[in-house]
Amino acid sequence: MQLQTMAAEKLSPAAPPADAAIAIDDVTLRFVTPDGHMMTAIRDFTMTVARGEFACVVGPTGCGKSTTLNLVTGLLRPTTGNVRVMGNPVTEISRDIGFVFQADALFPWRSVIDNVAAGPLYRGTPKAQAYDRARDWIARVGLARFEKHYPHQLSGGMRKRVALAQTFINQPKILLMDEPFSALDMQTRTAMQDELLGLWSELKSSVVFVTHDLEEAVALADKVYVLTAGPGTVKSVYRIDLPRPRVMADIRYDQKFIEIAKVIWNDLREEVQLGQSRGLQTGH
Amino acid sequence: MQLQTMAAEKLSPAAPPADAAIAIDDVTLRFVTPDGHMMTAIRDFTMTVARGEFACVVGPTGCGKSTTLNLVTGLLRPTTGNVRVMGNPVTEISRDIGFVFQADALFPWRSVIDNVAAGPLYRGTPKAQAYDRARDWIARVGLARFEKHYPHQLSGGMRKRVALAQTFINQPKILLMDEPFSALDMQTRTAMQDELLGLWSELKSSVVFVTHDLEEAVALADKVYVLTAGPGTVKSVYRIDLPRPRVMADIRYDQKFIEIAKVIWNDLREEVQLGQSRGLQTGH
Amino acid sequence: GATAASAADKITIIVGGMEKQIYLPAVLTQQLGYFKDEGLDVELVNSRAGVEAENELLAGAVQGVVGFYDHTVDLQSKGKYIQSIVQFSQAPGEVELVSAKHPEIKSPADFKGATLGVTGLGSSTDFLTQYLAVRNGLKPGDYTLLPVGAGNTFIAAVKQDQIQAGMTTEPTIAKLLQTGEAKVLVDMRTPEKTKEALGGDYPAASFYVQSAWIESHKDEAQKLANAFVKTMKYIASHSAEEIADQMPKDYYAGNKDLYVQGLAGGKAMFTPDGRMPADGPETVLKVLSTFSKSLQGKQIDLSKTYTTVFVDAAK
Amino acid sequence: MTAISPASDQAARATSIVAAEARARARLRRRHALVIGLRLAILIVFLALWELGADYGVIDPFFFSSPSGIWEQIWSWVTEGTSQGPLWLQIYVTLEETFLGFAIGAVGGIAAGIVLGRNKLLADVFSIYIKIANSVPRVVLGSVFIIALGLGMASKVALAVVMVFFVVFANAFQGVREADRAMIANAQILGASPYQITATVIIPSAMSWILASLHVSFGFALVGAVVGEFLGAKQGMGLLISTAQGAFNANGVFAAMIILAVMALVVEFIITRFENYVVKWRPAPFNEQGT
Amino acid sequence: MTAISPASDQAARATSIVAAEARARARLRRRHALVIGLRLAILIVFLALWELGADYGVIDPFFFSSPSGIWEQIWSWVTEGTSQGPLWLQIYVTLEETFLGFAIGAVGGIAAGIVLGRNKLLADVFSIYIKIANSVPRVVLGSVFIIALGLGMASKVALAVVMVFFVVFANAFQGVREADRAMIANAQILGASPYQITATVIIPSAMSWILASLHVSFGFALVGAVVGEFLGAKQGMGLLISTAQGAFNANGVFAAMIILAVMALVVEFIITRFENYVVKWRPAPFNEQGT
Ligand SMILES: Nc1ncnc2c1ncn2[C@@H]1O[C@H](COP(=O)(O)OP(=O)(O)OP(=O)(O)O)[C@@H](O)[C@H]1O
Ligand SMILES: Nc1ncnc2c1ncn2[C@@H]1O[C@H](COP(=O)(O)OP(=O)(O)OP(=O)(O)O)[C@@H](O)[C@H]1O
Ligand SMILES: [Mg+2]
Ligand SMILES: [Mg+2]
Repeated sequence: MQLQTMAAEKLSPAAPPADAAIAIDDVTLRFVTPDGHMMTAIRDFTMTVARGEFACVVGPTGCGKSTTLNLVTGLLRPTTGNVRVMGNPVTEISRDIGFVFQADALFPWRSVIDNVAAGPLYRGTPKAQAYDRARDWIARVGLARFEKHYPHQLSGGMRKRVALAQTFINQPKILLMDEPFSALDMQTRTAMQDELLGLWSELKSSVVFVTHDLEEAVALADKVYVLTAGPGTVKSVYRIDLPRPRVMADIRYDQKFIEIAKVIWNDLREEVQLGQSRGLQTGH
Repeated sequence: MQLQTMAAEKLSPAAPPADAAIAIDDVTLRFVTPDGHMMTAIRDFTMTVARGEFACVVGPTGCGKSTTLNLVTGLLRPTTGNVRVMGNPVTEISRDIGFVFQADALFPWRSVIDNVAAGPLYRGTPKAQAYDRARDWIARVGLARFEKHYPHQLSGGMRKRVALAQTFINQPKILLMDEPFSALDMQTRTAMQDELLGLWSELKSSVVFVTHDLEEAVALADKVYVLTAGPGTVKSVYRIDLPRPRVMADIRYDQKFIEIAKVIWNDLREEVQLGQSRGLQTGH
Repeated sequence: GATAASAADKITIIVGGMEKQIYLPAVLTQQLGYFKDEGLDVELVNSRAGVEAENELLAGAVQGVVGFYDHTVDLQSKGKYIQSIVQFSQAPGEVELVSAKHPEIKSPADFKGATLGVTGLGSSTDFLTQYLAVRNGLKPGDYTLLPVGAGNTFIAAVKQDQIQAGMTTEPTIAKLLQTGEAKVLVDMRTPEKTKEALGGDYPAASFYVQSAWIESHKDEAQKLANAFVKTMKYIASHSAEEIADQMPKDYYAGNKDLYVQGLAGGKAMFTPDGRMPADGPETVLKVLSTFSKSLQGKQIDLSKTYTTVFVDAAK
Repeated sequence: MTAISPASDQAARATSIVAAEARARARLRRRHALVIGLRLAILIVFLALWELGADYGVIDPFFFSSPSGIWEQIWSWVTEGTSQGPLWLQIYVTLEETFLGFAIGAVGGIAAGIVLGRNKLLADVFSIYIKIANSVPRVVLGSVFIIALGLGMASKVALAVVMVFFVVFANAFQGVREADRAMIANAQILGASPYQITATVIIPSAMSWILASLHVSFGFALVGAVVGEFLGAKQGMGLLISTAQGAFNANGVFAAMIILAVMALVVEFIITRFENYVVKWRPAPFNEQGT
Repeated sequence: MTAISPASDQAARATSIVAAEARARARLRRRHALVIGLRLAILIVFLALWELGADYGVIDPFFFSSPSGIWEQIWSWVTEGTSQGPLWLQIYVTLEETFLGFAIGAVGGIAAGIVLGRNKLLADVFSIYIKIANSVPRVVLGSVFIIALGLGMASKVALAVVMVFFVVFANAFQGVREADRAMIANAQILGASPYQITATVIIPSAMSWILASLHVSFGFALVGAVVGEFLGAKQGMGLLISTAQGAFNANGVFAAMIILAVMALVVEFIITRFENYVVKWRPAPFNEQGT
């Protein structure tokens, strides 16, 4: 429906190839609502993330972005359709995945450093080494002074950064992030984006990144998925051809960037408006 | 330290006048850290919000914004200094205040409509009327289809909107909001901002609004407080003289707006960078 | 609590174990309808803990207790006056059993070094056991007493050799004899054998009330005595079999033969007319004062522990 | 850019969702059947081993009874009544004492837990006395109650109360203290009075704590009532057990216990029903969600 | 644009903060003194009323003893020993049984609670049997244990175990089920094995549940041990009570209960210490925060 600029190539959805890192194939997921009916959260959903690819997902609130990530982790099972990770059907919660939850999921009884060291310790890294790496990551997210604090003694943005360090330290091959930077101020956010891109290019991970900030999506991604208002399905997919490496502080002023953002923005706005008008109706 | 444009008049802090809606006078607040030391969260903090004034607070993450709001509600007590609301010292948690928490504080055992109706019911509004008003507010935040859902059945952004409706329905004379729109997509956010401005001008409330989005702050506020990196104190205060009523969808393209935002942005950036370099140091 | 709640028409009597053969006259009277015949409305309450029964009686919540006579003596030493008005038995009905694993114990004189089972410390079995030992020339400390309760726990203690000998009543006696796990060492189920063992009659199961109650309820006391005496006569004139037939089936639970057999062996302990045997109270005092700390140095007036007035007047 | 699927495809999709959901329901039914099956299997194996053990002398039925003996006993009680009167009367008497004791103990425990949980000073001052009271052996208390309250229903009820009270109190107290502080603050700011906070935030938060304690404490109330009957009674299951014990009737003892267990299960079922009703807002664990 | 305050002002400010913090500490000390004072006041008033009641015949000391009588009894036990030997030996015997029973019951309850809480199928199948077991009157179990385990320590320990087990189980089970599902999911994704999840997420989450049950169940273990001694023993506080009861010695009964209460309080103190250590990560309620 949108014109396709060279930089933001609009793709047509196709059955996912077998070797994709993440392949969601024609998935529908329904929840039981409080009045006993079924509610479709996502519908006929198809999405592919190749190995080493950075995919961003944008869409109106409540359209099923978090649900999609939960499908990939195995926390939710599709009603119909298949989800594959690294070619294997998702049957249980995978250890190869890194997942930054939308809400807080830190362990309140562990201090910051114990929270961050949890992953390596679970995976059998020797204690001293795990704590060294944890200390390193805590410094990278700018919390060196707060190593010994417990989560409730941190501010919202600090907690989010602990969660980021906790996930990044595991160097996951597949990284799912649900609005990870929304509680951060612009400057800290940019620093975190740089960390993320650094980690990504170093590990050649596959990333799915959910955000409401379209500019962030365009700045980071190889591919942007625009979802329709709930029940969510893929409205359009854009390939972002901005050159890498990208420097977050500067890319926003890139002419090509502005152009791409505008195209996707128009596409998205249409959808958001639709979602809103629907939200105002009563009934399902 | 910044040049002052006409639109963004930089004010010098002064002892708060007696009739201010909110007056924080030279407050210091210290927490006990896990290793038994004291940590200063905010220091020598002075802030005044006149009746009917809309104040925004921006600052690097962890600088004490939420702490400041907690002082106003009475959830935290200052170590030294005074906090007054409507001229009276804060001794207990006030009922005249509306507070949108940074994290979720919905009642998980109540459906959306029961959550939103909670305030009026607590305040003795007859049941039918309370529910009518709740239904109205739920529709205004675009959740009419989800009245009967429980919080865990909603997406992050939906939950935040329930919290907004829950607070707005009480028509508070003093409204404190801690990053209320950060989980919303741009379009929904704009709609919510309009709702907020409508309510504010209708009730002549006094508002303190914490955000990481400087543009949002400038677009909404009469006055923007820029805080220093923790221990937080007021770095500068700007008066925003953009004409009212403001239409959120358009104001971002206003030339004056862009100019003001740039000035404050430079001021803020300096502080954020300082905060980051400090965060990297260990020790207090 | 401590109010004298003597409802005019309703009389509550606590029985220290309704299914026990030594207290059989209580339930039998009820079963035979003798209370009703006297125009009494009697309610029997079960309480296996003797102390509970006495406390209730003293607190005035019940009018009478069916229990061991020796409590009247013991309580007098504590300044509480209760009296036996009908005496059911003139022998304790207890038997000192010796485990089949210990044939070397042939008389209480061989108790040296043994652990002896009693139902509880300070209970009648405690005093009787010690008395038997001392009468046979032992000193306290030569043997150990172990409270094992009655019934199953007693049998288990014998089986597990935790006690080498012990004192208990029917139907525990019958059960252990039947399985051959124990033999009778000292039999105190008949007046003759009791005299032999203790040197006199040993009045045990009795019906007693507060002395003060008698004063104000002579009429009721007399009617109760009438009913019980009738029952004692019934027991004396009927066979164990016939008596057993009157009892609720639950009391012999599937093994009536055993019940009858026990009753036949123990029937002789019951007094024929509910009267206190003449030398009985002395024997009891003798046994108690040897061992019970609370009796030491106290003057007991035995005439205030029982009365035969009502039994004598019973028709 | 979604491929607009032709109508027939749409229909096929709807069918496949219906089929998937039917499969999920069938899975649930199968699981339910499995649970029931396993429960029965365990019961049967247990009873069979017991019966065989009794038959072959491994277990002495004189002490430990046997399933067939128990069954005969129950049957005879049902058809012929017990020595104390009809069986249902015994059950009724014990149930009445238990329910009263349970209700008083639970309400008292919840009330005390909430009051002390909400008021730190009261908690600091009084909790030590509650702890002392909890260390008093119930059997001794039983005698004290009988002296103070007589041999009627009151003393059994009191015994059931003290069995229930402490468990419920401990949980209600801790449940109140665990209530989320942000949620309490929110209610306060929304305008709730202390009483409203207790009713609409504290109690719902503490509900799963309270319910957990109710589950275990109904059994305790039953035990309290039975022990009370043991110490002295005219009627009731406790007296039935006591008589059976005195008469060496192991069948009777175990039969009475089985009847008590059935009573407990019936009430347990009711509590569970209530629980499901009260906590229907709860999220299912991940993976049990969706269909 | 903060006003740069001159050095002297800075110093004044620092002093005022120190002063404010000193005031806060003083407030805490005063509160502590208040609590202790109130506790003592209650104790004294209670004892005084009891003593006066006994003196003036409102309370019959034959049944309910009196503080002075209790004190004399304890003193005579301490100086002259009890009829069963020195007092400390009775305490030691009962404490040993109680601790063993408490430890076994608590560990068993926690283990069973965790296993069943983590495994829905096992829970569905077995929880019904646990409920049945919980309805068995402990006094009856007492005789069964004596028959099965003899009159030694084992039967008392077993009785203490069954008093403790169900309370701890019920709470551990529910505590496990209440563990935050997002946190479990997070641990799983971070690479935790099921065992690690149990050790690092489930148990810490359930800790306040388990601790709440331990508080109440130590008292129960004590009760179990004492009841066991009641049914048959050579030594122990239960025997002391039972002997005193048999001799109509109310002073002895109450004195023994006071000793039991002191034992319970000492252990309670230790559990509270442990609790404070374990849950030191917990946020203080709002308003008790900061200084
Ligand atoms: N357990 C549940 N039961 C019923 N409906 C649910 C449940 N969980 C999610 N939903 C519904 O599924 C839809 C998608 O939710 P999801 O959390 O995926 O949205 P989202 O795209 O992440 O939104 P946001 O941007 O606000 O986080 C929503 O309409 C929500 O109400
Ligand atoms: N209970 C506590 N104990 C110790 N320190 C605390 C406690 N609560 C907050 N702090 C500290 O106070 C400082 C200010 O926290 P606050 O939550 O006010 O920050 P914020 O400005 O709201 O940050 P954000 O933008 O990330 O929400 C932080 O450094 C935090 O670590
Ligand atoms: Mg989401
Ligand atoms: Mg904050």
